[in-house]
Amino acid sequence: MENFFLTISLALGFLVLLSLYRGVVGPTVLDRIVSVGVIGTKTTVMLILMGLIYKRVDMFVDISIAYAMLNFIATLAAAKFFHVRKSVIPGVRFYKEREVK
Amino acid sequence: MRYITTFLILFLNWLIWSGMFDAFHISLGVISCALVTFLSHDLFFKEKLSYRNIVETVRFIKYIPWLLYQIVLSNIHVAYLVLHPKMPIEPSMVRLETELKKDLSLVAYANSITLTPGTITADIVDRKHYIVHCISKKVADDLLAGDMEKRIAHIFEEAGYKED
Amino acid sequence: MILTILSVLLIISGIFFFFTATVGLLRFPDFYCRMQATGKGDTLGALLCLSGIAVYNLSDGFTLSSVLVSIKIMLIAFFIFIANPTATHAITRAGLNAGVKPLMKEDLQK
Amino acid sequence: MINRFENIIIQTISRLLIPPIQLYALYVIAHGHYSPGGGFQGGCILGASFILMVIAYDIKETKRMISEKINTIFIVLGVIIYSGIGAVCLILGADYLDYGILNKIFSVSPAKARALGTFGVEIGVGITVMAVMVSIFLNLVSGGEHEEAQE
Repeated sequence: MENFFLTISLALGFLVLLSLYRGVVGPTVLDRIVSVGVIGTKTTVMLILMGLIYKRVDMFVDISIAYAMLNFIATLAAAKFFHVRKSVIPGVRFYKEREVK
Repeated sequence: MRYITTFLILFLNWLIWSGMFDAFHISLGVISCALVTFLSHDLFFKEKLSYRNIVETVRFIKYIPWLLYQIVLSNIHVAYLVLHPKMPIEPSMVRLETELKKDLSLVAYANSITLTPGTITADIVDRKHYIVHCISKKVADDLLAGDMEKRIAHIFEEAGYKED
Repeated sequence: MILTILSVLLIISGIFFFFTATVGLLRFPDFYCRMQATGKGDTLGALLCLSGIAVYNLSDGFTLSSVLVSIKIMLIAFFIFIANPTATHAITRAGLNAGVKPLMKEDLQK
Repeated sequence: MINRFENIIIQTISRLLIPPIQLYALYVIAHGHYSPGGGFQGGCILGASFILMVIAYDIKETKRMISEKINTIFIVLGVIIYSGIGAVCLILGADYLDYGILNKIFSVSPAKARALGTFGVEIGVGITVMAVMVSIFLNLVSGGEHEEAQE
């Protein structure tokens, strides 16, 4: 069963590398924030898998909770920063110009 | 009353997290929960408590399985769109009116929209209109039919949905 | 034995949804469509993976400590279930207010 | 400027999530010697919960929970707890921060006294880290003028 968890962790690491592509290349800043959030969610799962491999789940669960909480706060903070700094066209007016449906 | 309920919920959380039931750690838990209750008693429950809250909680728990089923459906839909070689997406922005009034029901509706088939809540204007990004035509039609809004209104007993 | 098989099934389906989310993040042409892929796929993938791990943790026997650890893992899953849509909404709203234009149906058909 | 981010979804979810985060921070401080963590990490998480409060609401709402005066007192209080425990050890005739000697006061075995002393020091560190983090963040956000800032 350890081999199975090791394989799953490696697959998750591969997915993290793929998401990193969007973080490096991504055309806008917001794409990079999305990429960071996605990597954070995958890391939360990966930490618990590591705990299963090392047979110390009770320890790694605590680290994982802290990681999830800080990931949430970091995403909100980054979104707020670029919301304030880059607001050129407020969303409502922009929506009324297009008037879709 | 709010203090006591907040304290009990937090203390249950502490017992689950701590996992040690000797006197020293229990007393630490009581002190910590009292501190957090003192700091943020008005954050957990904004309005006065009543028996309604129990009803709402029970109904919300009943609502979760349906929501999980919808989430699985939506993920299969998105997976089909992603893995299809031509990517048959038709994105559009839709304005959606709502009649919900309470904070919690607005939030529950918005998060349910974000989680279910191919739609994301982009903004709320004046607590009356949602601006929703839809990924394909079929999904937008499903959303405008308004099945989910009725369920949410039934959970939180909004005005106009008193039947049943 | 049944618990082990169940947990393996749950974890593998979770990995599948993680995979579709990542491919969507790479393939979709537009910022809002990328949010569609990640906001749903990541939430369901994390939910399935974490519940699979919680089930596997119970397979050694129902002692107090293992049950508590499983409940903790389900609490993480619940936290992600609440927090992830909110983060998605915050980023989408920031994009809308920063003036990122969404691709419409007409733009795609050109 | 900050109020423009106000949004009912983010506010309500933050309202529901802040008390568990605070409780978890206190748990990390209290269980520093059984599980990973300790004073510094717990203090960081506790500070992060106040930062989430500033992000979702505004500075005024946050200062209702923890005002500037109390925050400054906390910065000093943590250092006083830390150095006070060390000084008590010094007075009782051992080295600085040698907690084993504390069994003269509490009438427990030296090992237990050592654990208690570590716990006291961790509380001090946590309080100071939390207060300094909140103070630095508020100063950065408002350009150092949050005593007067109304919004």
